[in-house]
Amino acid sequence: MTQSNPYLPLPVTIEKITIENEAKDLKTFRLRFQSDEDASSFKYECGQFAMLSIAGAGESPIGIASSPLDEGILEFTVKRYPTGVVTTALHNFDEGETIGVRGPYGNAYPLEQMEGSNLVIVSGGFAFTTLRSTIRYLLDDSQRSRFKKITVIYGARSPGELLYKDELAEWENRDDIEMVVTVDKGDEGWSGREGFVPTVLQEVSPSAENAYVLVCGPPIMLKFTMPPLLEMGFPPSRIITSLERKMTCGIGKCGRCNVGSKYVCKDGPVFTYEQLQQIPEAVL
Amino acid sequence: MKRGKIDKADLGKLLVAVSETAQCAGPVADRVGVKLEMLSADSALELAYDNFALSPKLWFFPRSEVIASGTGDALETTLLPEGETVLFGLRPCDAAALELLDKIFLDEAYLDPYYKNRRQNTTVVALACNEPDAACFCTSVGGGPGAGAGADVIAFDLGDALLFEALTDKGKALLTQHEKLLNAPTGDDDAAKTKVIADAGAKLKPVKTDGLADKLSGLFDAPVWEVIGERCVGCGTCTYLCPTCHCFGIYDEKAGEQVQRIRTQDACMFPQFTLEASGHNPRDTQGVRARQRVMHKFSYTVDNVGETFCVGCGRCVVHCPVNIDIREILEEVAA
Amino acid sequence: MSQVETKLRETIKELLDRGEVDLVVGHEAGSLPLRSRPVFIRDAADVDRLVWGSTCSNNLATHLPRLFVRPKNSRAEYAPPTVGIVAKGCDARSVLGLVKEHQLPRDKVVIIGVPCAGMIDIRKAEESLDGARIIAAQEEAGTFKVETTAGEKVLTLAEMLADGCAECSHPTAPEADVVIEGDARPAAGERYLQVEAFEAMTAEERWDHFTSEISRCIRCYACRQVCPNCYCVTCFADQTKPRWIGAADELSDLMAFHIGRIFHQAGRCVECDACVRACPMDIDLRVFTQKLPKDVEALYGYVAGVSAEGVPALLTFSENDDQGFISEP
Amino acid sequence: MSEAREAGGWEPKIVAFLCNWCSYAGADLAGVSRLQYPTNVRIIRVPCSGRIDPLYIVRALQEGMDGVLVSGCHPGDCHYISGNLVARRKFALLKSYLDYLGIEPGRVQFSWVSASEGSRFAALIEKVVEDVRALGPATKMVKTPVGVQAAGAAPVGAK
Repeated sequence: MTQSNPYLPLPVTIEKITIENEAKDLKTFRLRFQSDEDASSFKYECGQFAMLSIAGAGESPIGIASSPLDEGILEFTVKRYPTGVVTTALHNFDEGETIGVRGPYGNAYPLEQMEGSNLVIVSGGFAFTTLRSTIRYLLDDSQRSRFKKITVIYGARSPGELLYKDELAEWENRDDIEMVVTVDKGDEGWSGREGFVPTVLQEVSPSAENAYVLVCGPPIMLKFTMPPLLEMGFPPSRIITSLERKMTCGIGKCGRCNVGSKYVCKDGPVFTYEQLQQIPEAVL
Repeated sequence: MKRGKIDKADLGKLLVAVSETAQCAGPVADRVGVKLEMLSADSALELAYDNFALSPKLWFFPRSEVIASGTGDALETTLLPEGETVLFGLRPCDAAALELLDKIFLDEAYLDPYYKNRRQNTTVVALACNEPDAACFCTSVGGGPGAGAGADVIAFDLGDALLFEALTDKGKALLTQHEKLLNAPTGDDDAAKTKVIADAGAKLKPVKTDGLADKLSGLFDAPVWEVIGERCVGCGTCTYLCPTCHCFGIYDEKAGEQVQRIRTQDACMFPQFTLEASGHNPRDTQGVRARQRVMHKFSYTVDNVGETFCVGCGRCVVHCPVNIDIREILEEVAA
Repeated sequence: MSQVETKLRETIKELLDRGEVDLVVGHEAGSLPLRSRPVFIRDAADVDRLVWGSTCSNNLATHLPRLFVRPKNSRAEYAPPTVGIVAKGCDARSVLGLVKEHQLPRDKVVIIGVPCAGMIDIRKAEESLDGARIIAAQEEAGTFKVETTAGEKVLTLAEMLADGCAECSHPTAPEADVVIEGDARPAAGERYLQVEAFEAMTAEERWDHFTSEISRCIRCYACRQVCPNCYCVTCFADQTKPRWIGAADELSDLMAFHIGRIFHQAGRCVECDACVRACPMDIDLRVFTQKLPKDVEALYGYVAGVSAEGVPALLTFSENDDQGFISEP
Repeated sequence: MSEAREAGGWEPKIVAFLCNWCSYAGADLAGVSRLQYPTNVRIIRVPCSGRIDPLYIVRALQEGMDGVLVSGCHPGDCHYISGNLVARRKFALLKSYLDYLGIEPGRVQFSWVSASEGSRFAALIEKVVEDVRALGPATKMVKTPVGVQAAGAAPVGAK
């Protein structure tokens, strides 16, 4: 009896593993689909996530870090937690080995709706992944002209914890994107900005006019980022963020990611601040 | 055939006949209470029972089920079991719960093949209630002792005989298949049926639930949740016995190269349910977990699929170790 | 209302009025006949909610440790509350055990000892009614007037007495701070009769019983959650690295869970039978839990929870401990 | 072992948890002294017999071990002074408890072997293997192997 099984992962090969930070607990995995059919069936947009599957360990929901324009591959930046069964197992994998992916799941950043606007991207920590996907996409020649000014404010705890260092350097050299990279605390080699993301955001104070802001970060950062954004004049409907919850199925059944009457996996993870204000359990 | 009657003395014969073409489960006495069990030739049927200790949802959504398996890193769909099953003796509340679960697992966007397979291959014969339990409140949540939602056939206990009424095509087919064993019901039978159901209904104490969903949405931060949470011990009794609770987890079991991915029942009452690997837990007190259970059943599902996910079976009321009574919570909220 | 109940309410009212306790954990009438449930009284005006009788079977000590958890994210100075607990012998023994294990500050707990006549086992009440259902019940001095679907009936405490209470060694609270006088049942002379009967069975019979009982387990963990001794932040059954208890509905894993849980109570179990009452599947847990306290007492002369002093049996040793079980080649 | 396998007969599988300081050294001595003892035992070295969590033993039975042996230093000789003495209480209770549940007493055994007792170790293994052999393959507590469970084999509502 054949029937489509939404719980079944597609096999992918680990093509490249990049260690992102000094603590070596953040790695970016570039995965290639093993069949063209799978590659073309997996159509995703910026902001969506997928379930990474390791047979014998389990599954974990991870935001997609690659751009939808990166053909045939998927990238995920995964933090290993000591208590995380799947993330630990994944970090023990080598290039060339096979894991599974199912998805894409969830909604995406509303890029269509944002066309013709200025974009402000605010992010902290390793929540930057889906925004990296977005930036890669926006900076593509086929897309850049659809949007006006792009400002990125991205922070990490320390210089060593910044993700995608090569790309950050590349973007900083471009004149069609303003990059503001900050760290909570610098070290000897750091000549850049220091300060928490909400503070730096206030210093940079991007204009809210004809602008959307995409915010993604740890709960504590979100909590302190919303008031300054509102003060700068961003309407809640134009503050777009991404929620994180424990997830098991990714398809709105298992109940774990339920916030109010929404399921983060299905109705989210992307919500406007206006939407979140209607969900008491999700109030930042 | 749409309706038929059988003497209780001949019920065994009927179920044996059913077992010839399908596996057939029915109520059987156990050391503790009555359970729904696959019938064999020597099973002792027992028709006097409040309800099964466990909800028959577990036939469709088992406590644990292999959803993918394989060797090495490749996982494949597990073969779905085939063959017809007839479940006899579900109480109307439990049958109604199946219709609610359909809204989750048969959702077009992501159809659950395992649930669908079971649902397709199973004919549900409900048995109307003559003697509801003190904790029952089906009539307050849209059901009733003789309600047929979710069932293919409903049977009424008329004392010496059972009256069957088919409610779906699947039900009609079942009655037609066994029509030789069934008699035509009379007008007296109809009167008797109406009476037993009315009598049963009269024994149920109504719970006030007017405007519940609306009121609940305004009570998210109400102190009532922490009051419940203080008493709640955080076990999974209420959710595991509930015929509509359907939250689950997925875990892998591995031995050598053999891997099974297993879906297991899970419960929002456990702190681990929402605990993230980072250590962050968005629901970090028993009070907010208790709130989730009530909100999910009486508010969120109303928003999402237009249904209250409670059928009034009373299992959680009876078995809560600290006697947290959902009826009291609803009345307090609706007041 | 019984005299003990009146006295209990008066005493607690005084304790609250005088500010000697911030709250009291007691029992109130339940929503179902023959049931009571825990209640948290903070206001002297609420003391009339308190009840006392042979339906007050919950072990209230389970609720105490949580009351002392420092609120999260609160930078304000934290002052632990003083908590009164209406305590049968078993509740008090659990409190003393928790104190010994540093889970409760003894000086912040006021043990209000109540004279326990033993608790009823609702299942016995139901069984005695030949299928009739209980609609309402009223307790009066050791008897219960029970209104059933088959008319009114009088049941006695003696005929409904829970097995655990029949074998209770400490019906009154040890080391109580406040004592409500009244008639408690005497300490049982013969104990562990069920365990002895089980021991007398053959190994195959014992294994069959263990198998058939445990196979009913639905993993709701009610037995663990109601147990005052089960306060681990992460239970071994919930650990993911390693995962001790497999995810599948597998009898072996269910057994491993129950052996693990019960064994963790060695030298700690106060025989309150909270787990037995909580099990929604009526698993015969008592026969499996009581073996350990019996052995611990027989081998090491230790009885859990009778005092806040002393070292628990499994945290110490004697040079002369029995080692007849050691295999000699 | 390979001979037995070739013969196709069942051979007991036994896991032995040995403390690092005495029993493991005793096993080592047995080997160095070329003492013959059955090869049915798989040794897991632990720092002290006090390190043994009863769950290890339960888990070994779940995983299909036909026998479990735990051995540490003789009372009084523990490298950590009293690890084995505290463990002795735990072991006495566990042994009694597993017996109480109906698990054959010979399956789970405890003993003391010092670093100088190579011959005692060999004899102990001999005894444990013989005891377990007499009991036959373990059936109680053994987990259904992954992959054997039928797809979706689920009980009806109430089991």
